[in-house]
Amino acid sequence: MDKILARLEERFPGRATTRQRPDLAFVTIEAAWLREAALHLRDREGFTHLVLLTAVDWLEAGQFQLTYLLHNRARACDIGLRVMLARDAATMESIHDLWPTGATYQRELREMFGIDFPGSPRVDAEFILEGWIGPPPYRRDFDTLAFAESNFRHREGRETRDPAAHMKHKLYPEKG
Amino acid sequence: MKDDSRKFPLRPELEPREVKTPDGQTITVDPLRDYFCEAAPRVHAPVYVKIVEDFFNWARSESLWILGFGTGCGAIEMRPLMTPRFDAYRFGIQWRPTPRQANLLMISGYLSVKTLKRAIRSYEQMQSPKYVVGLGSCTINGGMYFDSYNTIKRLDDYLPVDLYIAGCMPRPEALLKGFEDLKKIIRAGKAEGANAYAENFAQYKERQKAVIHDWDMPDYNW
Amino acid sequence: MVYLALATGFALILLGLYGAITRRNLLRLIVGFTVADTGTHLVMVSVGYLPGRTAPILGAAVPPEVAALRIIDPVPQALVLTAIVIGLGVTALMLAYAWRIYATRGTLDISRLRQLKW
Amino acid sequence: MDFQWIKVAYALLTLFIVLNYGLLMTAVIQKMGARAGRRYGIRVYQNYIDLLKNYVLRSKITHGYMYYLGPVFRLTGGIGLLLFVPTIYGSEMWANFSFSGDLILALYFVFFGTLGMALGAGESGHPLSALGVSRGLSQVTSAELPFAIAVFAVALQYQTLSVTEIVAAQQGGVMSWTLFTNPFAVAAAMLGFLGSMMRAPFDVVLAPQEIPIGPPTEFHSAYLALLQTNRNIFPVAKIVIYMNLFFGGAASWPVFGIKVFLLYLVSAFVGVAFPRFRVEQSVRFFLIWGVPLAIVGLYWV
Amino acid sequence: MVSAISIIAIGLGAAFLLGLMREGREALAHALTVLALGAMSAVAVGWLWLLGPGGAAVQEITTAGTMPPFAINLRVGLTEAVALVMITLAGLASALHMRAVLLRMGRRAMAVLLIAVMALAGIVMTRDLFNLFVFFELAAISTGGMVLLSDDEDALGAGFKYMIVAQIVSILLLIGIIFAYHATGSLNIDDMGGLAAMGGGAALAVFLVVAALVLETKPFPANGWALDIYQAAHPGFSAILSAGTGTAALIAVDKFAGAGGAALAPVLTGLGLLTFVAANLLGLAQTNDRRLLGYSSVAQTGLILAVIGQREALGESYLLIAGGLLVGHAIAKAGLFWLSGLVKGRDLTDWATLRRSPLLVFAMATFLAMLLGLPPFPGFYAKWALVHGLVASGGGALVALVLIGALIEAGYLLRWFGFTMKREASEAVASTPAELALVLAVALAGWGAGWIWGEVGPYENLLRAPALLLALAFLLLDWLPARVKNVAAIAALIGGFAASFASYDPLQMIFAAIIMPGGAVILLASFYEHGRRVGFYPSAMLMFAGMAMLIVAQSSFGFFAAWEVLTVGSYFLILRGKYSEPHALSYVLFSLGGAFAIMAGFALASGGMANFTMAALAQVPLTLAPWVFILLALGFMTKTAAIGLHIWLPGAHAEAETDVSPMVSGILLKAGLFGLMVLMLQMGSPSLYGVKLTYVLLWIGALTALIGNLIAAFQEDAKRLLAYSSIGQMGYAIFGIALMNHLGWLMALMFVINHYIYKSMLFLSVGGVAKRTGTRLMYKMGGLIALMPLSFIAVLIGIIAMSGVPPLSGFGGRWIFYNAIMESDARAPMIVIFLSGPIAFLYLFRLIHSIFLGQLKDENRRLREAPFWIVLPQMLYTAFLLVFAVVPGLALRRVDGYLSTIFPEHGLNWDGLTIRSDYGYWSPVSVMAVTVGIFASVLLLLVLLNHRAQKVKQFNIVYSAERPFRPETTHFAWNFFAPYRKALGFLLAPLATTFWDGVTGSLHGAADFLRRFYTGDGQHYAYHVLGFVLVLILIVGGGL
Repeated sequence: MDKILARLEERFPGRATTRQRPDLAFVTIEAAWLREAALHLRDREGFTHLVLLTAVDWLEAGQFQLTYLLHNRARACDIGLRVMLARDAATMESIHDLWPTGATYQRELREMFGIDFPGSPRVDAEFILEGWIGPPPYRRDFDTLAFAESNFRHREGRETRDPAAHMKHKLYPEKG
Repeated sequence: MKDDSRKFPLRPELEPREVKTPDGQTITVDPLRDYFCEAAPRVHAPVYVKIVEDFFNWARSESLWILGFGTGCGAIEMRPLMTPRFDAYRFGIQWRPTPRQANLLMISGYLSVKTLKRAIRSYEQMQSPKYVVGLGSCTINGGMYFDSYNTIKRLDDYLPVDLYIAGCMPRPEALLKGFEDLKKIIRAGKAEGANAYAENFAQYKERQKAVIHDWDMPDYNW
Repeated sequence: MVYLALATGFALILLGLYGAITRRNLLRLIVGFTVADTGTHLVMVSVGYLPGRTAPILGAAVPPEVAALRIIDPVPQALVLTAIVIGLGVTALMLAYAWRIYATRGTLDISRLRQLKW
Repeated sequence: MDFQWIKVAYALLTLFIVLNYGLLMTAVIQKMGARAGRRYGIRVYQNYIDLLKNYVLRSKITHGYMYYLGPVFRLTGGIGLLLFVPTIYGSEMWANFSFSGDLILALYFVFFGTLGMALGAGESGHPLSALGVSRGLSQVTSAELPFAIAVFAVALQYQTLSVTEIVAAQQGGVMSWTLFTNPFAVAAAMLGFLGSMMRAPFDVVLAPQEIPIGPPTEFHSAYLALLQTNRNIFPVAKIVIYMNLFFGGAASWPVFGIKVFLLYLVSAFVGVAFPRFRVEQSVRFFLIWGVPLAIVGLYWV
Repeated sequence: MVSAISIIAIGLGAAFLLGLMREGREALAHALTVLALGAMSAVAVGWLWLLGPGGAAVQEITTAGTMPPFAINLRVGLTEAVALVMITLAGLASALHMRAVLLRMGRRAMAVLLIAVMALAGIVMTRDLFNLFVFFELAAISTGGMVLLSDDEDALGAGFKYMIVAQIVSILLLIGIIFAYHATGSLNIDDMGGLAAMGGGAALAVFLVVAALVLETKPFPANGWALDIYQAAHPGFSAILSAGTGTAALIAVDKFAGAGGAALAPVLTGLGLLTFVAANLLGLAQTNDRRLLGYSSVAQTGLILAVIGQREALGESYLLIAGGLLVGHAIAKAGLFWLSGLVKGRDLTDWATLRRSPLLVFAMATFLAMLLGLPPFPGFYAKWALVHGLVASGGGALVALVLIGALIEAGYLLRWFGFTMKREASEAVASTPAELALVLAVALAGWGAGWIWGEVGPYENLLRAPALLLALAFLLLDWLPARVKNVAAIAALIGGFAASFASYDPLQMIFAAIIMPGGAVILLASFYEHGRRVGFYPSAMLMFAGMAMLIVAQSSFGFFAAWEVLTVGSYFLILRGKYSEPHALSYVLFSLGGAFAIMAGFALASGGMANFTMAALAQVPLTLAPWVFILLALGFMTKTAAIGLHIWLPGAHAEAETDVSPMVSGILLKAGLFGLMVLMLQMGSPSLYGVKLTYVLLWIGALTALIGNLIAAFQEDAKRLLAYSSIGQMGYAIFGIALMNHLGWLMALMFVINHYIYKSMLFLSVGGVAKRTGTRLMYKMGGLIALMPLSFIAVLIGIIAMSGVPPLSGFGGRWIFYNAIMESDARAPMIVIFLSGPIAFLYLFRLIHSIFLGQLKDENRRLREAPFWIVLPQMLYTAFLLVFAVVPGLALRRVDGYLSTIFPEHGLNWDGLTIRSDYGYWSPVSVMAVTVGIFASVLLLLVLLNHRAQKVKQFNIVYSAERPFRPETTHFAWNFFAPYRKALGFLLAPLATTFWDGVTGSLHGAADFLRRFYTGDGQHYAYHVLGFVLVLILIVGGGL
């Protein structure tokens, strides 16, 4: 694992590396290098399996973090490649030609985060949502409650209780 | 927040298309009209003689055939009903794999918009008299999904619900009790949801279409 | 004498045929056949020859009454004459062919005339 | 033979008895299956309620004429089969319409309902109906084979094709039943019996899990009720044939009730004990086990 | 009458005159040539007239005022006259045909042509050996000259090769002549009888002369030169070469055969047959039309050579046979060569241009039929007589060779005809009226020859058979619109039936009923066709005529002739289908193969007797009977498409036209059944090595039923499905008659009627649907029930009847079937037939489901019901089936009564409404009444409950809460019985197809390999000739 990371470091230097577990590490690299790094890992290091491709919305930093989690079956270890994208220009190179499953992940990210992957098959087709009329719902600046209130009719008289406060009130009414 | 101006074009397979017939003519096929029956649902009056209708209602209540359609987490909760411990069969309840033969639609938990479309279709494909039971608080008022952008908040807006069983989720015992109550409602002749649906068809459709933005089926799925 | 002629005739035939089937040149081939023809004629004549008799010319030397005993059989000779004439015709035709072939194809090699086969 | 109108009354009575018997018997057998699974099981009269409910359903749809007629064919097939076979041995009246034809008529009349049902299911346009029909026909044709050979063996054995005469030949004690005089033929026929009863391991046609219930997918209300009615008559009618051919027939209604019940129980027992065959597996099963048995039975005669 | 020698005189004189003419007067020269040839022909025809009908004595022509052997003499007998007529007429016709060419080439060419004809006439007439040589040389020189004058460069090579061989032949001949003369002191052939026995040089003489003469007949393998000539020369000249030179050479061999003595016969026969088989085999690999004709000529000549060899054995029919073959060959080959002159391209497929002209197609069909020896041409009589003659003299192996060779020949000739009829045609063939008239005249001459042979021979004249004449009359009517002809055809069928109605016994009656009135009902569907439908009616009526003649045939010859007629008619009929070319070919080849088996069987049975009645089959000696039975049964089973011989049927039936499929399936198949019935009626069940042959038939029937049904279940193509189903159904029928008991036959006969009805009905419905939908693939249809209700009803009734479900008439068949097998003790095949029974249900359901049920497709939404005229017969059939279902006694009872005369035991008892057998009973009326009663009650109940049902459309189905995407993806029809295929697919291994593919493949491979022997090098051909002579010496050395 160390050697793999070292070799990765050697080819794509100067990026932050996190060792989560002995068999799991995350490497943050430039978006432009992702393809080469992925190819390197896939073809040279045996990380043949794309476990997942997911995104995190760092609203405060104005960035999306893409994580390409790759798995090496022979060594039973994983490396996550992280790429930071600007939120306002969320476009990333497609990797559907490296892993066909990538296309599905990218469709999901496109729908849920609004991250574009030009060239990925059917990337603009609807994925989970049918007839969606709001902004990408997984973006943290999307107010799901407001959307729900405007889109759905609610039943009157619904109460929401904080479970902790409710239980406290129920069990220890004397404490007020 | 929501962009009401966004319109969804008809799905390609439903758009009218030009087809060349074997003898060389070109004809237009409009799938929505040619492949789907366009008739609106009818109100079916009860049998005129009350005692006969009561007898029929008794039979209906003692022969509840549930459509095997699980929507949310309740789908799991319903399985124990078949097991020796609860054994719903002894109450005349059984599960049917096709809506044509079922007369009870259990909405077992939260219902996303996408699933709602399927639930409506299944409901409409059942033959009346037919009953809807909402399971769990999600069907009542959204429950813990009150702020979800994609789950409906109250089922009776969209389908004529005869009975709600509250809980998150209700246990099988609660379900059995619910069935008993439903039977009472049916026997009392009050479970006329199908007729209500037909009577207020326009209103139901309006509400359904308000949340299902890409309506891609005929108004009534026979 | 007769047998010698006969043998020579057959030898000529074989020789001619050998030439005809081994030479590629059309002209040589025709010559081969001519030789074989000649051999044939020789054979014919020698078959019809009876030793000690005279040529079948009726006249003073051979009166018709005794002709049957004195002359050799005239028929083979007549045949040979005819055969020679016909052979000439055939040879001429073959030569004509050779000439036409040379004119159109520019070759006299028989192995080059294989356009038609199978 | 002169036709007597009273026969019609007897036929209707037979039908009534058999229908009720079938409704109750299937419920009892289902209950026994439930008890085997430690369940309480359905109520004994549940079948009546279901049937009634389906008959009085308010709304119904139709996919076309053949769809409409399919259940009619099916039920006609069931009733016809019942009435073309003498139900009670020794009784002219309970022989119903068996004067119309012999064993062969019964064998081929089975297909009347099958064909009509398949056509009706086909017209519904549902692919799974067609799939179910495909599976059903494939399986039934191979299940019929050992049965047909066994039947032929029996016919050869008794030198007659008349059901009545076959039963007559088996009178005189249990040991003169075909079951004991030609056990191989009976074994083969019983395999065919299992195959045609639509129970596990040969129930892939209805396959409640993978394809929603096969041919009757689109049938509902009175259509379904007719099919249900048939479900209660047809197996009994079929068992009557088996009973007559192999198990000495029935000389009275009580004997009839017991024999039919026991025979039905065989398929129920096998059904709860075995998992399901795929179609090609059951086809092979019948060819590998059923047919050789039947052939032995045929040469046994 | 002028002396026949004037033929030679006129030829020579005219040739001289031509030589004297000035250049530039070609038209005049041609006129002179034609005149001269005309005069020669006139003399020849005159002599033929005198010698034939006139009954004049053989004319001996002496020359030089002395008697032979001192002078040359010539002779004109009947044989010579026939040959002379052919040669001179061929010359005349070629001169006319080649007018443009001759004008261009000038008077020399015309002179050479005249010399050639003259020389050939001389060869025929002369009785002097040396004179023969001279004429041969003249013929060779003129041939060489003609070729030399050709424009074709390739012709030069061919001509030179020819000259080389001619030289060798002349050397052989000369030496032979001189030794012959030496031995006999005479040159007269008449003096040379028994020459071979004289010893010394005589043996050599005979050998050399025979070798030379035989070489002139172009024997295999020393014939490469001849093929080149055929290919390269102008077709007009090739015609002379084929019709004239071949004839002359054969006459020469025939003349000298007497000299060779008995020992020569086997050599000639062997050579001839070798040539016949080998040349035909090589013909298989040809694509050049003229070369193909060349191979065919060589083959035919070889066959005649073999006949000459068998002269003694054939006895008095020798002339009939040899003459028939010769005349047929000469006319056909000349005609074909002239036709080839009209066709631009040289590939066989280029002949498709002929198709634009029906007259030319007629001519070509005539010529091919003559070559193949189909009725009513001379070759047919000749082949029949030849096979009988050979069998009579114990030449069974020779018969086999002859028939195999003939079958191969049929293979390539009919393939060629298929190309002509079916391949892409560029433009119409450009022919002048004169050329057309010439070809037609030759074709008519062929028919005339057929008439003559019919009259002269010891058999019935087929051209006098009213049925055949009626069918041929439709050739003359072919210019009428199709509908008019259709009325005429229906009238002819009905009229024919009415006329002969009274004379049939019940067995014939059943077949006659489905052939004539049945055919008329199918023809109703033909009203749908517009235009002229050129060729349809003659073919159809030919088939019907053949069938009609078949069922009343008394003698084996009549039976066989009818069989051939119906084969030919149905072949033309099947060939009309759009893509039916290969299938029609395989049909006709199997049929001809079967016909040859039948011919051999009859010959074997009759021991070579000419007039052998069918009833006499019963008297065939026990040692022969099984073999006769096998041959005949094999022949009949090619028609019923029994397993192994079935591979022609699916394509032929499926690709045929809509109204042809029911004819060939519903009616034609019954011919084989009829044959088998007659066979068993007469012969019973012979045993071979202790095995009853009917028991073997039982197995064949059972396996056929199983495989036919099984394959049918897996077809996607509706018509192919029906076709395979026919195979299966015929298997049932064979099984039924092979049971050899009363009920088995009753079943088979019921089957004849039932199968006719429901198969015709189904083929018509499916054909109508296919017409509307433009496809035969079932999965592309679907949901047509609402659009085509009548067709649906027809198919529904049809499949209920066919599957034997009560209450329709099919059940009657099943019931009888079970009763029939109760009597039989053959249990093993029964198991197989049990297996196949339910499978029929599979394919029938698939048929109706995939077409009429399920999902309607986009493009089919506006389809209309099938055309009225196609539906009308279906409705008639439906009505008939329903009536037949209630009162099967209508036909059954008569047949039952009739069968009691054959199988007196185990019949049916007609007990009021109930039918009783020994084992069971059946009351169709009560079954119908009870079923209808129950059905009506249940339906009433349902209507009462569900009368307000909402009619929904095709996508209103439960679809796991989704909706269907497109009808194409929702219609479950393709590979409908996938699990069944998984379980039983191993039974479908195409063993028969592989086997027959292997046979044809290896034949083609052998042909392609063998023909490389003809390298094209003249010297190699010279080796071949010399080698041939050497081998001949080695062979004869033992014999002489």
